[in-house]
Amino acid sequence: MGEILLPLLILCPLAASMIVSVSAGRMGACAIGTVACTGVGISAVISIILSITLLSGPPAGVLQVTLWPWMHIAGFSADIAFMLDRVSMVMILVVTIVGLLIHVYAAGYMRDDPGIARFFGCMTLFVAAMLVLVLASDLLCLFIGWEGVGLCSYLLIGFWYNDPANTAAARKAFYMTRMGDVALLCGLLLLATATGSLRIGAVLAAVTNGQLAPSGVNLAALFILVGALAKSAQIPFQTWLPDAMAGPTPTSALIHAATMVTAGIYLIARLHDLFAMATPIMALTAILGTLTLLMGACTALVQSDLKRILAWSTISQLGYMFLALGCGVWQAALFHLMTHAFFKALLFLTAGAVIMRTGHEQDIFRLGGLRHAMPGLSAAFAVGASALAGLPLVTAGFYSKEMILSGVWHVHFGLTREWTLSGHPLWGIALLGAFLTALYIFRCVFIVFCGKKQGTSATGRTSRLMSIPLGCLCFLSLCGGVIEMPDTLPPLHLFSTLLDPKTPLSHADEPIWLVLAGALAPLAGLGVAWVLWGRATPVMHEIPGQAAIIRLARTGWGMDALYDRVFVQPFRLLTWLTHHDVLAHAITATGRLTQAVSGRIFQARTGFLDILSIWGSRGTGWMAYLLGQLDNGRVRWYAAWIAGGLCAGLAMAVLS
Amino acid sequence: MHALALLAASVTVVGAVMVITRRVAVHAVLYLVVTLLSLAVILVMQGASFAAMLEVIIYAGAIMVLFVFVIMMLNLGHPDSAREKEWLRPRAWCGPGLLAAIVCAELLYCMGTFSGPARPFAPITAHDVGLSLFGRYVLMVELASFLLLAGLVSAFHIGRNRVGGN
Amino acid sequence: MNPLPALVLLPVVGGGLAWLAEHIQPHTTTPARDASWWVVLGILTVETLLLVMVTFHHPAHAGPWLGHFSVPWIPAMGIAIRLDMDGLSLSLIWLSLILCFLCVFLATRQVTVNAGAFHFLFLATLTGIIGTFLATDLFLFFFFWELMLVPMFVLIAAWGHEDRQRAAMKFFMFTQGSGLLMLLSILGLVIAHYQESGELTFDYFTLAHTPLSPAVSMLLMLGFFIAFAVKLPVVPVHVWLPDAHTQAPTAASVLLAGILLKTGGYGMIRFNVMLFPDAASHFAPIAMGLGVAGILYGAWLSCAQDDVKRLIAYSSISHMGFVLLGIFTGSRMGMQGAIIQMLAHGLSTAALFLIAGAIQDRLHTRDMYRIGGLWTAMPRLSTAGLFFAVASLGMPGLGNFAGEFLVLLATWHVSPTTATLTTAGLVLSAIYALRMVNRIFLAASRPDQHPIQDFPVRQMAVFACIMVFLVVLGLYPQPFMMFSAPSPLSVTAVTSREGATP
Amino acid sequence: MPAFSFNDILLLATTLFSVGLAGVLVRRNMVFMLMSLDIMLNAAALVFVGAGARWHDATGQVMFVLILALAAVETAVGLAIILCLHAHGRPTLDADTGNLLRGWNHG
Repeated sequence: MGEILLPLLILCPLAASMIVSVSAGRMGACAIGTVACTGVGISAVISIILSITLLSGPPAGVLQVTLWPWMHIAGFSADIAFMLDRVSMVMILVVTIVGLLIHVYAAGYMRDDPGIARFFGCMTLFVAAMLVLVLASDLLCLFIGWEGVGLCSYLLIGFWYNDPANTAAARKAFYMTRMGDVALLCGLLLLATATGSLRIGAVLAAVTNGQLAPSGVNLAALFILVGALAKSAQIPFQTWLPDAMAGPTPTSALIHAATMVTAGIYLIARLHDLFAMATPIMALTAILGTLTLLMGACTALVQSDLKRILAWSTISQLGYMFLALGCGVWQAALFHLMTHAFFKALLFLTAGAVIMRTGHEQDIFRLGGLRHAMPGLSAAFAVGASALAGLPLVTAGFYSKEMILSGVWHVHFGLTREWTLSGHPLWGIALLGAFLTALYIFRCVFIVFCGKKQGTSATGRTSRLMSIPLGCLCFLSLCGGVIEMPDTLPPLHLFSTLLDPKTPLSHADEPIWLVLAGALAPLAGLGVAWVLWGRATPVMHEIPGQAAIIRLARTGWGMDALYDRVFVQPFRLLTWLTHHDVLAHAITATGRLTQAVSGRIFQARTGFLDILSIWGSRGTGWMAYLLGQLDNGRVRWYAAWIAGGLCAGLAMAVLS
Repeated sequence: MHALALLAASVTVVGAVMVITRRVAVHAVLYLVVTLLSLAVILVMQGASFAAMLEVIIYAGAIMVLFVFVIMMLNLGHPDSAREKEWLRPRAWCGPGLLAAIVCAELLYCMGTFSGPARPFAPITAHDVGLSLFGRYVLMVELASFLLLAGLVSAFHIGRNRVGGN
Repeated sequence: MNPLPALVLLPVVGGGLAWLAEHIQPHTTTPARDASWWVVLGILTVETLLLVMVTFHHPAHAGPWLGHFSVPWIPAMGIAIRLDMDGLSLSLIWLSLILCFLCVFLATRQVTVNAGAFHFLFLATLTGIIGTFLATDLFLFFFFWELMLVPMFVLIAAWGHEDRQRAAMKFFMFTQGSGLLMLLSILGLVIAHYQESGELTFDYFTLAHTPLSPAVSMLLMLGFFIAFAVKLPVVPVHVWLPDAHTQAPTAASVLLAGILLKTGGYGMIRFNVMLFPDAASHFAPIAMGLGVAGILYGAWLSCAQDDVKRLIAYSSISHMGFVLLGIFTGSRMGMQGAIIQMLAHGLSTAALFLIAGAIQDRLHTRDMYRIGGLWTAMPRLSTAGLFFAVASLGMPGLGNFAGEFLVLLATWHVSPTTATLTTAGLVLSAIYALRMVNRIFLAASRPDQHPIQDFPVRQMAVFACIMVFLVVLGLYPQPFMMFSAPSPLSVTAVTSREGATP
Repeated sequence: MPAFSFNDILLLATTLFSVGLAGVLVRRNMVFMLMSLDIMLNAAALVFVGAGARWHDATGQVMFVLILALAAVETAVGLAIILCLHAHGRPTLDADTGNLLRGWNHG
């Protein structure tokens, strides 16, 4: 059954996408939404069935489906093949269920947009591509999904293409991820050359068998890491994600928060055996993740655009996941990925609803006191915020973040024999990040929902279609985390056991203050936020003073400008300079030169000929005049000349 | 040397001289006929009776009649003979006469004498000529026929133009 | 009955018929009475049926060669009309026919001036192309090589756009000049063979066994290489291509980009690599360098163009760089990749040219700054444009990626650095493709735009067929790879073995 | 025994030829010029016949026949031209006025 269901899982959203795209303009908004939701919904059902089947099987059971050979050639083979193991099971559940909820929400959100067919065509196509990505058992097959989600992301960011800023953002996103894709492709080429196949199992087996030199492993891991960094908007590729918020909010929720940007985390988790062999790259991953989480949190703290705050928070949370991956606790990364998908989707969707009801106002300082106008939304946002902040015990975010923190505490990177890197400073920064996370998200909550009522007034009601998904996501954000608990609490390790039954994560020796610190940091953040923004007379009304550092931070630490200066402008200049084909010009110039030279030669020659011909013609003229005198046209004279000629000829004959 | 032959030769030369000195065209034609007939006599004496017959029939008969016809059509009259007289002043004779004389003298000078045994005289009959004409020289006959055809066509063409011109 | 000569002759005969039909019944405004167009369509259909017959009913015993035809032409010189078909030629002929159908359905009807002559020249070019793909007599090959040049020259010069004369002249001079070099090489090879064996022949298979000294074989190979490099085109001699593609009428652009460039790749596979394997392997580093240069240079310039057709033309140069790279990696994988790339590029670029042509027909401009926001006005055309632009940037799952990946993989085997450098071309390709998409389709629509007509459903169906082809080529290239392998690898194997033994 | 020896024939023929030549050169009337030409042709024919008799060969007379044909054609065409010119406004038949052969600077 799995052999049929697995392709069907991908096929359903794909078919929905095809139907929606082909019937553009013939179906009503409602019908389009229904088709799209049905497609994704069937996928969700199938993924649940498949998960149950998988879980009821043996612990290490894997469902493999090879559809058809893709490229089989001497030295390399790839298949269109899918595999469902427990890692991908988690992912398909997240993708399809969160995807379904967001689709339902979007059916309400986008109801009045004229481009709804295009929107749902891309969204369902995205789900299909994402499913290809997570289910692929072949890295090349994964690459299809990898690029496919990038394309859908491009199309959806630029969805409202009438604003040039949106299409520019779309292009920026695609270019930056494309660079990562190319790096990933290089990694794939390297692995394919070394192992002759890109089947994940085969590659990992070859790597663990030592078929690849350590430098090769490091290089491959580095390439793949670059690809993952670009996809997940980590330093140094983080600049595209905030701009990507130009797309419709459901897009931001599904693609730029819940699923696509986590593809990088998924990929590294998938290849964790490979990364485990490449210690320096692991350390690099962890450091970059730490930097990103800190930077994301700091930047989010000073943003004033609601969706941008969420975008930077996404970057920051992805940084947590990279940190976890770098520390080798990939289960924790996946766990956080899952809970993050829940609460970030919730946050985005709620934000979208808020923005929609306040007349597309995204500046948090122009919103305010919305608590009374929309209590439901306020509650949902608060739930999401607490989950993001990781308020202890009651939210899913707490458990996943705790899992990461405890994993980071225990890690040691043996970079060289002498020099090892301990995880403790990383843990410290991550804890600081947790504090900042609570601070910035509750800043947002307090400014938007509490406080004085600002000029913008909320209108209308949130439709049923939009509120039901919010409710579901609230539930998941709160309770989605209790399947895995720190050892200090009741040691429940459902999630990590699920992923890796052989070596469940267990840190029985971890000190209790570790958990406590993890629990207190968000609370502290909440407290500070309340002090600063939450009271009736807030300490800070606005971002104070516009200090240079804050201005810098608001623009994402000037990275955009830097890239613009360093890469974009020189590129533009160079392309402008070489706008006309230089080689063509060179060849044309050669041609011109030849022409000029030959022209000169021609002139010289004609000059010479002129002189010759002038003299020649003069001489000829005289001769002609003379001859013309003979040639007077009189027959008798001709006869006389003949006779004279005869006379002379005979005379010569006679006299000789 | 036969007296008759001498007579014929002198008639020929005198006739020719008369031809080129007449003012009236018809007179010149008549003299030309006389010249041709006497030439025919010489040809007979040379044993070429066939050639002589052709000379009489075609030349003196056909071609001269053609001349007469044309002269009749030209409708020449007194002014023409007066003009001829004007053209035939002695001064006009000097150069051409001198030139012709020189040519004649040179030809005679380089003629030399053909000694050697002369064949016994035997007339060449039409039979011999015919054999030769349609044997070795058949191609030449064809060429001559082409020539005649070309003459026919061109004469016709020129004549037709004349009609059109009228 | 042997179908091969019929395959070659049918288009040109049919072209003559089309011309006649035009004379008998001149072009009228009602499309149903467009006699010459119907004749062309009929001829192409018959040709397709023939090809189907060849594809599925070839004699089983013939081995890798699907068909053979041989009739002496000039026996004194050893020249014969030898036509052979293997998988490579077959697949390229299929590509040609598909593209011709595309042109006939989408582009040639727009030609109203002297349509009969246009159709005749169009089909004459097709004859040249098919002949080039089939000829295994070097003289005949040269004959067809030149044959496809002349009608194309006339097509550009007579039906092209504003600067057509110059472009046509450039095209003609470059290809003609290089063709003469090839003729020299052919003669050199024949003479070398004659001196060796005393037999004067132009037969490809016989000449393949000619033992040559390395220097001579390198020289001869270079002659061939330059001719094919101009056609492909390889970077320093690509100058004719942007002009020709830009100025040519749509149908001619499609033929040029879709098939004419492929004759260069075909020639490189068939003649450079297989006739002179040793010289080719010595030459490979330079050729690969040229390939990489082409990829980067073409993509780079493509990023800088404002003219849509010019942009596509430069992207062709970039894609053809992959073909060159793949052919000279010296492995079967690279060659397969090059072939897949040729097929996919033929489809995607041809479709892009058709779309550009359609836009020009409607808006009378090719300047991207004056086109914009077509998505609102023409969603179908824009969807098609987006699809093919994405295909040309190498989206996995579409044909171009399969080719590029195989080429890159084969290159990585030879030199990882080169391959890494090459992948930069993929980033550039994303830039130019999306730049085009953004400017033309996704930009804000211009206020002064008058309403324009979208593609009708029928034309869209034709495009959908091409999309399906591309997807199939991208997701299931395996049958094409099995099928389109150039078969006389045995011949090269024999030559190289013989070359090794003495 | 022939009445004339070959030398005599040549003498006669030369004389006739010279007379004909003088006629061609002197006369301006084209009819007379044609007649003079006929005289010259006859002189040449006479030489052929004489030579034929001298060496007893029929070829001489063959040549005579050919010259006859030539003369006929020449006369016919010449007379046609004369008639044509006469009809076209050159009633004097002056050979010197007909300088069409000159070609250039004629008009």
